[in-house]
Amino acid sequence: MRLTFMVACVVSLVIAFVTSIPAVTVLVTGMAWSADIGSVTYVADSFSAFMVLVINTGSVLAALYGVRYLADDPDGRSLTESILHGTSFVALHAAMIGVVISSDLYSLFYFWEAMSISSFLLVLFDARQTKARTAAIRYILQMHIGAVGILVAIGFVSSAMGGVTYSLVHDYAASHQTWIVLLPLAVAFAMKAGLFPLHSWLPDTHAAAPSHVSGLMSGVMIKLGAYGLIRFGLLTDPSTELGTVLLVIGIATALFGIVNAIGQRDLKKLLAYSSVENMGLIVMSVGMAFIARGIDAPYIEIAAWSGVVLHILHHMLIKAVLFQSAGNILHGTHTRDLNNLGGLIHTMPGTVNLLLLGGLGISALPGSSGFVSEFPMYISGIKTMMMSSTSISMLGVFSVVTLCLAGGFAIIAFTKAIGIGALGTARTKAPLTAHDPHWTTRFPQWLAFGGALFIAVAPGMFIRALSGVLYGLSEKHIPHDLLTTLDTVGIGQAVLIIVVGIVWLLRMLATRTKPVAEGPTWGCGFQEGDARIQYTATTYADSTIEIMSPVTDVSVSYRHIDPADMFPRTRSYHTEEKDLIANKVFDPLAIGVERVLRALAVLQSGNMRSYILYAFVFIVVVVVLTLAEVL
Amino acid sequence: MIALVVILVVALFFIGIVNRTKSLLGGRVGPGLFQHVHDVVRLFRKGAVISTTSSIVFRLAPTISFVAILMACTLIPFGTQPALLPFQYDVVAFAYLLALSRFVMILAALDTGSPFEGMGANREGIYGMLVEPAFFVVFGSLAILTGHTSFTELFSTLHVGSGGVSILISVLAVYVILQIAMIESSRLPIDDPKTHLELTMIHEVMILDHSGFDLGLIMVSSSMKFALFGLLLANFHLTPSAPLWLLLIIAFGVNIVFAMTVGAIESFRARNRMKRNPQFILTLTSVAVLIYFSVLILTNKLVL
Amino acid sequence: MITIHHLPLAVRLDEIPVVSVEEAFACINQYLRVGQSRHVFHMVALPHTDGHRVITVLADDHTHSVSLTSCIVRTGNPVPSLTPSNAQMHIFERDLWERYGLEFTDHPWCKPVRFPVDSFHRKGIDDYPFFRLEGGESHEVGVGPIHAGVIEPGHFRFQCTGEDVVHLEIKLGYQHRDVEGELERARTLQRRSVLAESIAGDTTIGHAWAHAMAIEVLTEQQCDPITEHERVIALELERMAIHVGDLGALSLDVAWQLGSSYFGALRTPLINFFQLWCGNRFGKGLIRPGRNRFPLDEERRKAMRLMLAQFEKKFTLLANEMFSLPSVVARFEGTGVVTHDQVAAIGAVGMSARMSGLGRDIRRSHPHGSYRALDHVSVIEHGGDVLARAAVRRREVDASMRRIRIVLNELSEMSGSDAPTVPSTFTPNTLAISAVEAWRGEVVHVAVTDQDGQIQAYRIKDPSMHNWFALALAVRNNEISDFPICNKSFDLSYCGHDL
Amino acid sequence: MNTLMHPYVFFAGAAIIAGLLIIARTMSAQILLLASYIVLLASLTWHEFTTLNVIEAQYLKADPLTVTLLSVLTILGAVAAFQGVLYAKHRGDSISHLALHNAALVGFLSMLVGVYLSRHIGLVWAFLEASTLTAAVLIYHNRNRNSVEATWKYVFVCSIGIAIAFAGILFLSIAGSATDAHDLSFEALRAGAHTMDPTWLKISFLFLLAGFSVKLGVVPLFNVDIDAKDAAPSHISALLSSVLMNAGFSAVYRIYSVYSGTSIRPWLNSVLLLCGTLSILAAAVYILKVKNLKRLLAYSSLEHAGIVLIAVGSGAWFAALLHLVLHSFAKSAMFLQYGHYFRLTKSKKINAGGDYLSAHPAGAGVFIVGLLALCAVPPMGTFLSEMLALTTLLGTAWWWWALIIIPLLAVILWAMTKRIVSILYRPRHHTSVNGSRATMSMAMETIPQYALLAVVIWLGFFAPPAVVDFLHRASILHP
Repeated sequence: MRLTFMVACVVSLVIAFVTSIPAVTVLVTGMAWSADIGSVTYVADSFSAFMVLVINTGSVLAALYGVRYLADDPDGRSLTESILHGTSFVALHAAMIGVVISSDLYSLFYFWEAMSISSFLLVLFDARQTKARTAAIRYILQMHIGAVGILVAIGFVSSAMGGVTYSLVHDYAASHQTWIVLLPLAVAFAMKAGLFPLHSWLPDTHAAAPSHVSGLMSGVMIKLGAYGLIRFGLLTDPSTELGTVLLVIGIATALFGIVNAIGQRDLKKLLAYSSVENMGLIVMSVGMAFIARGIDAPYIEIAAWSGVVLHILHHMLIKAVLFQSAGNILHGTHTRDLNNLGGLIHTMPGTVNLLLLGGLGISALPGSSGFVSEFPMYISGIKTMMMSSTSISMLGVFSVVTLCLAGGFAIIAFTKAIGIGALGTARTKAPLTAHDPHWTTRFPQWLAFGGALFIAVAPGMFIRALSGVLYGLSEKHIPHDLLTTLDTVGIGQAVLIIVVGIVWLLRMLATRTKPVAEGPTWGCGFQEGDARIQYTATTYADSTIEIMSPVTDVSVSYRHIDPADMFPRTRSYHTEEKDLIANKVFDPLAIGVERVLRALAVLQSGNMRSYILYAFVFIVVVVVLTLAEVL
Repeated sequence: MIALVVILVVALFFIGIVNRTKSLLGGRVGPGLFQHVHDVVRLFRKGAVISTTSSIVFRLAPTISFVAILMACTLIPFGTQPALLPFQYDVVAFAYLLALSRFVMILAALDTGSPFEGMGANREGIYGMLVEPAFFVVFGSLAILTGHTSFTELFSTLHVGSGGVSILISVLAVYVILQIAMIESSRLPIDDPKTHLELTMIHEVMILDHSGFDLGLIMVSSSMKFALFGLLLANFHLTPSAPLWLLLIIAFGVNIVFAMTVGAIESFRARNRMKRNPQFILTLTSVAVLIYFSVLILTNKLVL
Repeated sequence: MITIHHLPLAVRLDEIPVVSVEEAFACINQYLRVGQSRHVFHMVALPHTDGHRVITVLADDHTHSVSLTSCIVRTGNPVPSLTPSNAQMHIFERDLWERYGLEFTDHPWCKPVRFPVDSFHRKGIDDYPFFRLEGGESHEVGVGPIHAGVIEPGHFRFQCTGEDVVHLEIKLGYQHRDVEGELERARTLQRRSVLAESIAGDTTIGHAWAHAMAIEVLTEQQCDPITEHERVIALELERMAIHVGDLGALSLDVAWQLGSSYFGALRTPLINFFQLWCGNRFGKGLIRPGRNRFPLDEERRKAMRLMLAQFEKKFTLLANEMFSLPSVVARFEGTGVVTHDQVAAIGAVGMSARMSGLGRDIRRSHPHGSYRALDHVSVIEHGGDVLARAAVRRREVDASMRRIRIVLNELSEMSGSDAPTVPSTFTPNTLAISAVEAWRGEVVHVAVTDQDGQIQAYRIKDPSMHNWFALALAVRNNEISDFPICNKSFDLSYCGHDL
Repeated sequence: MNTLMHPYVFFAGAAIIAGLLIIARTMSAQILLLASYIVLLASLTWHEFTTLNVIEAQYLKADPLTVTLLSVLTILGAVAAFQGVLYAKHRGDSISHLALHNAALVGFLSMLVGVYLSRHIGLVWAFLEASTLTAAVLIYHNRNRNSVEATWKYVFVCSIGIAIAFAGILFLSIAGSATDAHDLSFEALRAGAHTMDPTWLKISFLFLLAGFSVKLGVVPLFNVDIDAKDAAPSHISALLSSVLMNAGFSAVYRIYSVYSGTSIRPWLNSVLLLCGTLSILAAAVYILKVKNLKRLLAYSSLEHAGIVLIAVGSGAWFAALLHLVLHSFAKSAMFLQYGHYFRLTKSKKINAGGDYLSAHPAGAGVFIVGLLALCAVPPMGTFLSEMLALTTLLGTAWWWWALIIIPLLAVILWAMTKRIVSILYRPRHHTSVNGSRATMSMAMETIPQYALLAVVIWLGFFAPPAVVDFLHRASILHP
């Protein structure tokens, strides 16, 4: 297993190396790369090049982590499985690059499907568990349905224009109603990006996938949904209306995602919902940029694009850290259920440290890359609030309120993930016997965190380096004061980190001579305290879920104590978090469809007379339909 | 720089004034004005008792929290005197620094594995989250009103009396910021530090296990947080034309009034029921939205 | 079953019928089935040749009577429990189980009252078998035995789902002063009286009076009317002081600082009057069997009238403020509701019953001393929530004030006579029961003498014995942050439980 | 060689080989004979490739379509023959049993060759009828109750189908009788079709379609085809799903191309779309409740036949042909792998399987790749053909049919993936007796299956332009 994946890792590195060189060249020179392979033309403009770098970084991090992660894999795997996993990994990496360098819908569709199918095969890794199997199959089904959008677009564009290159798409959108082509495409991209209400595959799939794959999917793959929205949004001359739609969807996604993240007790699902949130923020910012373009507000547009670009980078790195930490925890404790964890910081300090740093980052707190990536979003939001049109201004208010609410919710979600999962005392035996994995497992995590830290203290530098990308997106140059503001923020973050260090040293000096006693946590003098006297993942989320009950779906199985029941017998309390949309919309829909189709199955009687009858029925039906001029 | 000094000075006596006001209204003399400072000094000298359950998070949190508040202090200007570290949109950084302090304190609370501290942490997280929209809408509205987006620029043009129209807005803004300060500092009507019951508190219960130097740091942080908001409020009243000594008097005056208001509020009303707190905080947001619409009308952006 | 129509009573042990366990239990069940006017007064077990003689004392509020029955429970011979049909029996049966090892076959809640589970080894004090929610998704909150306030030790275990309490279980018994044992062992009236006064610090008068009555009835002494009147004043004054103090404590718990300060201040003149009367602020040393040690002379009566006048003005003002302040009423209203049915089922007594429409009041149902002539009207509220409990307190303060004034007026027209001398030997083989409606509810003292006329068993029932369970019910399905005000609104006694 | 390899020579050779097969009583003779037949088949294919569009016998002529289908037939025939021998070996069948089987196989394949080559509608009809009879022998091969019933039904329904088709031919001749076109050869019909009465043409097409649907395996007479594939040995099922289906397609497609020269072309298209959609619907309906792996594969054939018809109906002829060819390879590989599955689990039931990845790693790979091919996802060639079909459909006036078809395809994808994945991954019950593991020889036997699947990938994406061009020519029957 390990050897096979090492080969995959090397191949992935080679792909990364080979593709990064032209990508960097594109970014530096600003000249688009283009090549004809077979009869198909591939083009990488600066945005594609940026995405290529994101994909390469994410894939390499995942591959490096995967090598070690799979070495600890407890299950025996057959060669087929190993080869399948390795091949799929490389295929996913290649397909993602293919998606961003495609310049016509056919190849886009091809790579898009290849991306879906290879990620599906990767998710299948743990398919011996029924849950993972179900999740994987749901995933491929939803991806397949989503991809139909591209197919539809191909059908319309190719029949009308005789070809499907992006420039023809542009022409088609210009000469027809834009939404005819944009809507189906948007469905496909939104499905992949996990935008509300098409997000329901995401949490289950991320939870089911092996951790290096979850990190890759969450950090990179779903970003390609956003890539598609941006690419085709720009192709079709974005309007304020399109921007508003994206903004609203982004807001809904961000809030829905993070609220549901709080409700999860599966660590990886929590992280997955947080990815939904972050995709929401990215798309919201994209919407903001389109709006800004529509009302010709270059400053806002650039700020919004900066937010998008930085957030994509930040999220890719931090989610890798977090998912890989979750993977370490899963391998260490064999559970993802936060209710079974706790106290990990004593047994797995190396992993928990990373989880902590990742948590700070993903909650967008000062001192982390998340803060600098949300900062331009705030800039665009507040600046939009200051626009003259009332409706535009209100959109600004919405986006700012979303950002701050999402930030607040993220704090709850990640204090839950870390505080309940890693701190306190162990709730079951599992965390007590856990130990940190080999340091090489944490190497890619530190690498990713290092990158994130670099973004945190030097966002201005990144934006300068990516000015080509921003120019490519907006066709405008970066305003100088935006750069200065970002520089200041970066310096401020550095100062913050340094001051924390200084104060910590001072504190150590001040308390060096002071006596320190150790004792149990204050429990009001009760001597038999145990781990039950701790907030659990479920109860920690309870208040938030109660406030946010319209958008969450947590079913409680618990028999209430009757008021007249003075001496209740011991009973159990269980909750199950479901996805509102999956549970209330998609599942009933799917069940309905299945029921209808199953009802039709009565026609298979096994009776030969009826078989023959069908031939005549068919003929009669066609005749009738012909006479009715339906056919 | 002057702002930082003012904040530190205000932090010295703020809690004292609040407590003194409460004692006087309650018909008692109460502790001395600087009892708080004595307490902190005493704590700084003491050793500590640390829970065996806790980890580095628990020890590090007060430091990070303190530094976050300190950094937030560097963003606040003093009238026309710029802040130590002014930049565009530092409003965002301000709110997020408070959030950082909250985040680490919540983690420290959860690190102890105590039910009380988990309870406090949970409440702190939710109320902190709910209060943020109000803050941003208010400052966004002020940004619309003045056209500036950093505290320094904003307060250099905005103060009560800068044009008759903005008085109403300033008053509303002062009200909202006052309430935000109360919520951020876990005071009435959200929480009451005096109750001393583990089950009903928020901030106080989160720090149950902290002792010695760290507890001192936390107390300093919470005083500074008050002073921080005090100076924000004072900035509404600092006319640029006045000389520095007058400005200082105004600033301290505002803070004293602020402290006395806190004391009075805490004397004359009871705490909210815990479940009603979210509603209460959302009311605050609606006031903030009211400010926003008033600003839109005032700036002729919204024509009714 | 023997029925007696007035309290305090003394009955020869052999007059109490001894029937079989089944018969006795059937009899009790039938008695209690009549309705809410009947409840259990006490359940006492006396050592018997081959086990224990369990004497059950039942009370009927309508007929003002008390009924007794007894049965022999053999050691190591489990008997059926009354608790499944009458929840109010649970605490008495648990008490018997814990003290004497009597076993009950179907007691649903057979847990210790005061001691560790393994009460013979007594190693871990905190190994109480709490009700718990399984599944690992809810959490528990344990408060106590050491509390943030300066109060007595007791442990509260909450089963919580977030902020909501699903169930509260209370574990008391961190003190074990063994007051009952001391009372049995005491050989002088003086020592007994002092011990009785310190059964519960906030119910000095109530317990002292109940004790005095028990001794009086055992020695067949009668107090003179002045003494009885003065005792009424002392009891009502104690009631007022505690109620005012609790209103202040309630204010503090909802963080209404004015109420907390001024109710606290208002309590002072009340307890200071005790200082003036008997030299300490808690009314200790005042009541002795057969007499009061400190007379309420004309001078003190005047001082009292003056004090009450001043108190009334301020109290009315502050109480009106309290019950009209929206933020306070909002906290009180609907918090910690215990319904009428629940109160009746658990046999709550005193103000904990009256706040939910159950008019259980010894002063009316089994009047003692001067109350027999006073035609008492109970204060009854119906809400069952914290607001109702606060309102009961407020109205009882007013009612007590009126009562004291009436009694004061009557006192000034009475002339005293010499106090009787109480002998130190008692009627042999007798069971004496006395009950006093102290501020918290009925205080019941049961004294049993042996053939030598010495006290063989002394059993005390503080109202908290019944009422702690009401607190547990009040908190059910409430917010955990409302627990402190629920607790304070009942203000139950820890040491009264842990005798 | 060319002159030698006249179709007559082929048929004669086939007849001789079949005869020898029946009498040959040694294994090596059987294998030798089968090999020689395959050589014969291959040389015929080569011959026809070199003499395209030359009328050889009166009504036999090879066009690119014929050659394409012949190539497929040669490859799959070779694999099936090889597999048939192995099959008999594993079952321990007697040599006479095998001999009958091999002779029937040769006959069956030869009849299909006839179908591909025929230029006369009556001759097509006759060859198809003949293929039914030979196929019956093959289906009956297992000689159990199930196969008896299936064979009997197959013969009966095929006869009915053939009768219906015959009615269609009669209607056509009625339509033609009013004109000069008395000859029912395709060339003559194409020349005269536009003068015929459209109503009669429509009726005759309907009857022909309904009649041949039993071979193509589409609505309305697909049921019996499913039963037959279920009952037949797996390599025969593979042939039924591929070359026989191709024969049905060849017949229908040639008729379609004749009729599409007339004014009823839109009507023809819509009927094919309807037929295809109904087939996919039927596949979706049954695949949802199917518990039998073999039937699952059979229903998948129904779906793919539907897609082919839809491609034809929407004008994506190249896609139709490509899909047909690719499906033949993919489905054959799957059916052959099913043979392994059955050997390991002794059951057709999907529930009987599980953890196939460990039990038979090489076979699991076939299932995975085959599944991908049947689900038409990259990098499989089927992806390309299906995409072409659907995008073409989306470009026609009937684009909204896609909105019906696509969800149905998704349902099928879901159901198939779920079942195959559960076979691959679901842990087996420890109590199950079917815990046997694949042997090395079974792993070796997967090589031809992989080869077939490799063709699917190769044809889809790396096919040399010449091949693509040839396929293009094959798909366009009338210039």
